[in-house]
Amino acid sequence: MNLFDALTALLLVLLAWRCLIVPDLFRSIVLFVVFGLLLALTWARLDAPDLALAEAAIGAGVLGVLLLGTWRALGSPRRGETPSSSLPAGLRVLSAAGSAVLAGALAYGLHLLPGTGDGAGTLALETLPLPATGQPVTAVLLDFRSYDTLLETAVLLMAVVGTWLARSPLLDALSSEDATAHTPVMPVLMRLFAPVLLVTGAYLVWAGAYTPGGAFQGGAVLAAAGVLLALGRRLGTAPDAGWLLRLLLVLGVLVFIGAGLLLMPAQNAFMAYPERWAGLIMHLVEYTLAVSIALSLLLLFTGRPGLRGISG
Amino acid sequence: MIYQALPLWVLMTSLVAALVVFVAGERRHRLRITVNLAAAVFKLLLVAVMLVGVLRGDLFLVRFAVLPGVELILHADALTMLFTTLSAVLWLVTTVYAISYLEQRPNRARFFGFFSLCVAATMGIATAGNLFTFFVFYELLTLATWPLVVHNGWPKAMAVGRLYLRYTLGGGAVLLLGIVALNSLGVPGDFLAGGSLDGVEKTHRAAVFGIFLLLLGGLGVKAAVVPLHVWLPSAMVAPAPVSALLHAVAVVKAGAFGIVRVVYDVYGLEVMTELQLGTLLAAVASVTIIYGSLKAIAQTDLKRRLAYSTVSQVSYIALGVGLGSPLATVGGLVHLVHQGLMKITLFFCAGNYAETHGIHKITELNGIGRRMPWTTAMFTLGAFGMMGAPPLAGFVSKWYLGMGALQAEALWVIPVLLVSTALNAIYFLPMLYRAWFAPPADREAAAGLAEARLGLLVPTLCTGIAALGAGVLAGLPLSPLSWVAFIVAQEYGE
Amino acid sequence: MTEMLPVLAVFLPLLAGVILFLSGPGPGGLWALGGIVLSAAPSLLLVRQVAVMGTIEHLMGGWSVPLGIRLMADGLSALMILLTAVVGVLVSIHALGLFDRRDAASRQFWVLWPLLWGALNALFLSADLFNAYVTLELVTLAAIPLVLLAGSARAVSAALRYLILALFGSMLYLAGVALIYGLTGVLDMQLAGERLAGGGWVVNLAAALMVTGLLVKAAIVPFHLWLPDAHGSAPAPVSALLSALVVKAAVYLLLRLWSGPLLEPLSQPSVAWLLAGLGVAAILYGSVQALRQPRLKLVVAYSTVAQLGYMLLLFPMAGLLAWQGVIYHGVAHGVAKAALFLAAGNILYQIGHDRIVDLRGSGTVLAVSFGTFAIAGISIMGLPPSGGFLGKWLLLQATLGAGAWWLALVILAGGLLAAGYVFRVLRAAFQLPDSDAEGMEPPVRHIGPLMRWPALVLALLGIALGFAGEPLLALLGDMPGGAG
Amino acid sequence: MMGLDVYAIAAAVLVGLGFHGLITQPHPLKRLLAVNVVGNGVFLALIVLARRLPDGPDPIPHAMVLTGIVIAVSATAFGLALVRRQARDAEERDD
Amino acid sequence: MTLLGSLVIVAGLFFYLAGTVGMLRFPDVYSRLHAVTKADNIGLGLLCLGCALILRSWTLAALLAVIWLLAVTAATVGCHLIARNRLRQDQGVE
Repeated sequence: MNLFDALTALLLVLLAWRCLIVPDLFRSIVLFVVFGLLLALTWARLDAPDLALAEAAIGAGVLGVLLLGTWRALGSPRRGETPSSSLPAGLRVLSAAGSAVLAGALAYGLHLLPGTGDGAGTLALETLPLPATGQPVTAVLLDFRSYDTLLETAVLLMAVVGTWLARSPLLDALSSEDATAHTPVMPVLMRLFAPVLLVTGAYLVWAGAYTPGGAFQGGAVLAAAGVLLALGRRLGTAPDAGWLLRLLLVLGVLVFIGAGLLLMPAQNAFMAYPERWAGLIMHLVEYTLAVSIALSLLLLFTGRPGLRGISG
Repeated sequence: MIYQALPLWVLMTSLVAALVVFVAGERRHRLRITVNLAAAVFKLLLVAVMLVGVLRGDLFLVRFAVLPGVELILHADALTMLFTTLSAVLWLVTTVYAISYLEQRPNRARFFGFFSLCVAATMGIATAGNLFTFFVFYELLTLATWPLVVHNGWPKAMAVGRLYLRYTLGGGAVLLLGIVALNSLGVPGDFLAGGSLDGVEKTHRAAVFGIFLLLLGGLGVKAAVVPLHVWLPSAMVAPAPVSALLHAVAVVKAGAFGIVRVVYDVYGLEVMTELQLGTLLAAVASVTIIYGSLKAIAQTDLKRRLAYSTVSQVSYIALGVGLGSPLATVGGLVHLVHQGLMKITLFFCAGNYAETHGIHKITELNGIGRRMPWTTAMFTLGAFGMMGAPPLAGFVSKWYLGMGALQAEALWVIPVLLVSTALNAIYFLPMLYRAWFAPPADREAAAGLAEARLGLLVPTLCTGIAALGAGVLAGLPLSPLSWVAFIVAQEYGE
Repeated sequence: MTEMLPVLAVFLPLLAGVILFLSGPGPGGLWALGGIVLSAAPSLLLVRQVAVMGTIEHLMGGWSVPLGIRLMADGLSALMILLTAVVGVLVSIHALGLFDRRDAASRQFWVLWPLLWGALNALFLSADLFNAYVTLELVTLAAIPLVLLAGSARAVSAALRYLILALFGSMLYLAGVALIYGLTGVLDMQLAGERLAGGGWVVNLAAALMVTGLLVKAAIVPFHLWLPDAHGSAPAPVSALLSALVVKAAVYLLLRLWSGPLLEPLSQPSVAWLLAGLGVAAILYGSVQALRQPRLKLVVAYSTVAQLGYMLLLFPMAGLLAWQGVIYHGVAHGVAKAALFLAAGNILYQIGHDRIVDLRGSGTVLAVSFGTFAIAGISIMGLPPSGGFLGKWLLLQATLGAGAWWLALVILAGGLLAAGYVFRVLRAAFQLPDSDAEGMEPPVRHIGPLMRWPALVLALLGIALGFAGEPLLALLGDMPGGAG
Repeated sequence: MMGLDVYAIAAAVLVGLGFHGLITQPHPLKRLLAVNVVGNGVFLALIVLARRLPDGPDPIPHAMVLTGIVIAVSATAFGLALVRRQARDAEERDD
Repeated sequence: MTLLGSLVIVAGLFFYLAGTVGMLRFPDVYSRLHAVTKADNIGLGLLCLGCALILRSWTLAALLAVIWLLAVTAATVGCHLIARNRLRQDQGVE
């Protein structure tokens, strides 16, 4: 029984339980972010480096900023104590019992599962050298099950359009009276961190083909750079998205579908890339995807369709 | 092929008429009247052609597969022609009556649209070739009649509409259950001369019995059999042409016609007698006859009394069919036509009284004979016919029913007939006495002749004379009686 | 070429959505119309192909099954794609009248709707458990922003509750998929089905999780709380799409799982009767609630909750008749419910409110809308000659064949209750305005032909379905792999 | 391999906790967190399953989890936008 | 080398412990901030040093150094912002 694993698992559960139980909203958000970071650590421990990166960048990073931003934008009356549950005590006990049974059943189920050797996983590992990318997860994402990845980018696009329709921009709510506006330190931080973030993001995207990384993780880091610039007043929002921004937003999906459809007659199957250019196409798709994801996550944060640079 | 699909064209004429009327909209009266009348006349012609065809024995059949193993079938046999001719003739007469009755009333396009839709449904019921098609048009009739019952829009009409729906849709659901149950026993439900159960009753004795009860329940609602008749008297709140054509002819007869179809063309006579269903049907019919007449006596409103009279008269048909002997069947089936003609005359007269002098209560009938002689003459004719006074139509059907009862050794039916005739007299004669001999209540009533306007009077006269003719000239080849004899000959295969 | 059709049916609508997103506030309806045609064409071609050639399969990315994802267009998916295409085109025409492309918010309808269309086609074609999760999520996330188009505070809180519950449903479904992947190591439905043949405790747990997740997303009674508000407060064409297609997608997936991998766990008598019990509860509860709603759109929304209950009656009567009955009822309900919502939307648009009590006397003024409502109501009530009736007929035959008498009574009772709430609305059309009201105040806004006629066409289609039983059931073919 | 089961149990407990949280917490933001906890629980379960292959972690569940995370984040971001909008509407309604 | 490395790591842990204790015990925000940032930064530094010693590869050492640098700057800026915000709240500038 490895102490580290037991401790992490216990801490995870404790954090999640506190996050859901504690009445104060701000405290539960902070707990949730810490829970996300610890989860990223757990995944690194469970030999899933890609996911650790993704969870840290997207789950804890972007989501953390969004949660804190939303909490900030909720306005004073709503922020403090969240009303304790209105359910009668009996129902709470019932739901507690129900969830306990669910958890127990799931745990016992997972425990029972035999490790099947002949599943799709082993098949994927065996056919690894075939697709251009060495990294197994990226291979699955961009080649074997690239259909899922494509649909997923469409989900991101829908979320962005949905956020526009919700018409509740986050950035504007934080603008004026925020403490960060007037401190000299912010420009220093931005000048130092923004380029570092951009470089790391680009590296992650490029490295995705061979080492853990890829479009999503890289995109998230790039988005983080964008959020930093937005908070530092270098990046403002605009009422309507210019055509360039819209093009970049959908670039990933367009290239993905385009590559699939145009090459379909040749290979008689959707998204089956011919041998010679497979590597090239995948890289192209990955880069455009990263750009689209970065912009989408940024727009999910700002909440308004347009973006404009603010000088000085 | 066109000739063979004649039943479909008969149905389509009124359907198309309905669509044209709906589309034409409220303002174009001239167009609506011409379309209605033209459709009615054209349908009459088609029915005549079909009549001749059936007489010659031509085959009229249209099949359309709706589901694997389930078909919409329209065909025309002798029984169909009986109901189709009755409806076609009376639709023409009632359309003329309705056009003048609704002179200035609002929503006339809506009225005539649903009116012709009702007739289309009735035609469908008449020409249906199997239980499935019958049920399709049976429910369509409910949907088409509801708007007519609530046509006036008064809160009272709405309440009646709700009652009407509850009964008819409930009945429809029970009927559907019966049909599907029959279907699941492997009986497709086609209308074949000797019945299409072909031996199923041997294996599933109880189920077949139970299914008959379901079918009877479903059809009984529209045939106004006793426990299910409540909607009919209250439906009198509808305008006169509606209560005339629909509640005296189309809707009520659809139920009775359904019972006839089920008894003869689905179950067949042997099964009916073997499972004692015949006597059950006859018993229920008798109860309704007596109950209907008793309730009629207690009514003060003219149309409600006529409604209860309808409740009891329709059960004569069920009684005739229930007895199962050839003569009783003749009596029952011919009463379908005779009752239709007589009852529509009475309702037309009631409509005339209400429209010209606003008479609704029976007490207000005093001395109306002097002021509206023709209408009251027709009323008297109809009344005597209903009572079964020879040589009128009512007598012919009751005579055959009596003979049929003797033939089927169901002696208990004779006293039922006599008692009901007596009860008829009890509720009809006082009305006649008031109309002719009682002095008019207020002074201005004695001013002189104030007959209903021509548009209302002429149709009443036509139906009155037709009722008279059906009785007196029963012997002629194309009279309802001889046609029914032709049907019975086919059914019993003599 | 036929190999490409499933892919085109998914990606052309998505492409249309993306192009409309790119085109920005530019030209008016023409682009939108182009988008609709671009989306409808492949769907119809695919349906024709399936009718001719039977099941079509396509291995995405050229990889064989356990590794890659398989798209499969069999009878059931072809029927659902046909339903989506038909309802989609007519609702789009109606939306052309309502959402003009200049206004920023309603322009997004023309982005989200083709994406939703593509997502629906993707879901109907998917034969892979995880891919079904992604497409289901895609459908939900395209539908929720559409609810927002109305922009009212009610719509926002309804959308939020819808989102939270839909997310929860998806997570449960994913938990089930995880367990199945743990057991079998494959995600393809057919392969998983073969490897799950042994059954056992874990399969039951996985089935329970997946089914619960789908029941939440399909708003079956215990989890229906989000539906009435979401469908009630959304604009008319959106609620038509939601009720006719989106909610049915979750039930479709349930049927697909039942006839595929989860056949054994779900056909155990106890589970089958539990699901049927939920269906009965949905029918009765939804209808009773529909009878009590003050607003027209809520009546129609609760009617959806009720009508979806019918689709759960399949499980205890596993047979070809029940299968055909449930699916035919689903298709007929889709068409008729879309017509009902469009008609209700027209009424609301014209006289500014949809309180049933105050509809009195508006019959003459809104003749076409009430006419559409009546015709569509016939199919919802399951009265002949409508598609709903054929569905009810097949279901009744199935229940009586299986000897489940009380289930037949429930179906009939459902029909009568439906008659209750349909005629409750129609009564307003025939009733005279009460004497003191100074006659019907003139309609607030006049609706153009674009908004008026698609609803009527959909209603008439509901009736036409009453006659088109033979070809459609031939297209559906027999029950895939079930105990039929 | 006992360490493995600890995470499996943790995953199951997370799903249970999230489920309980979703039912009892009325505040939409807390409910969004609860759903995310359920999601993370399921993802953890998937990752635990991925380690059962003899030669190296199984990439399929990893891809599933990555897709799941992106979907969860975009849905939650949209949910948070709705929460903000709902709060703003409530504020406008109050004053 | 590994012995030396683990010793350094233990020292680092000690600093973390001090930082945490400080955060819990100190009365007001500023002192707590002070404790956390100072102690943890040094703790992290020692940790990175220890790992570099154990892993004995220059590239990793450089990477760890960069990580340490970034972490320190982030911590200081964060601490500055929180302190400033707290100060503005105390002076009612809000």
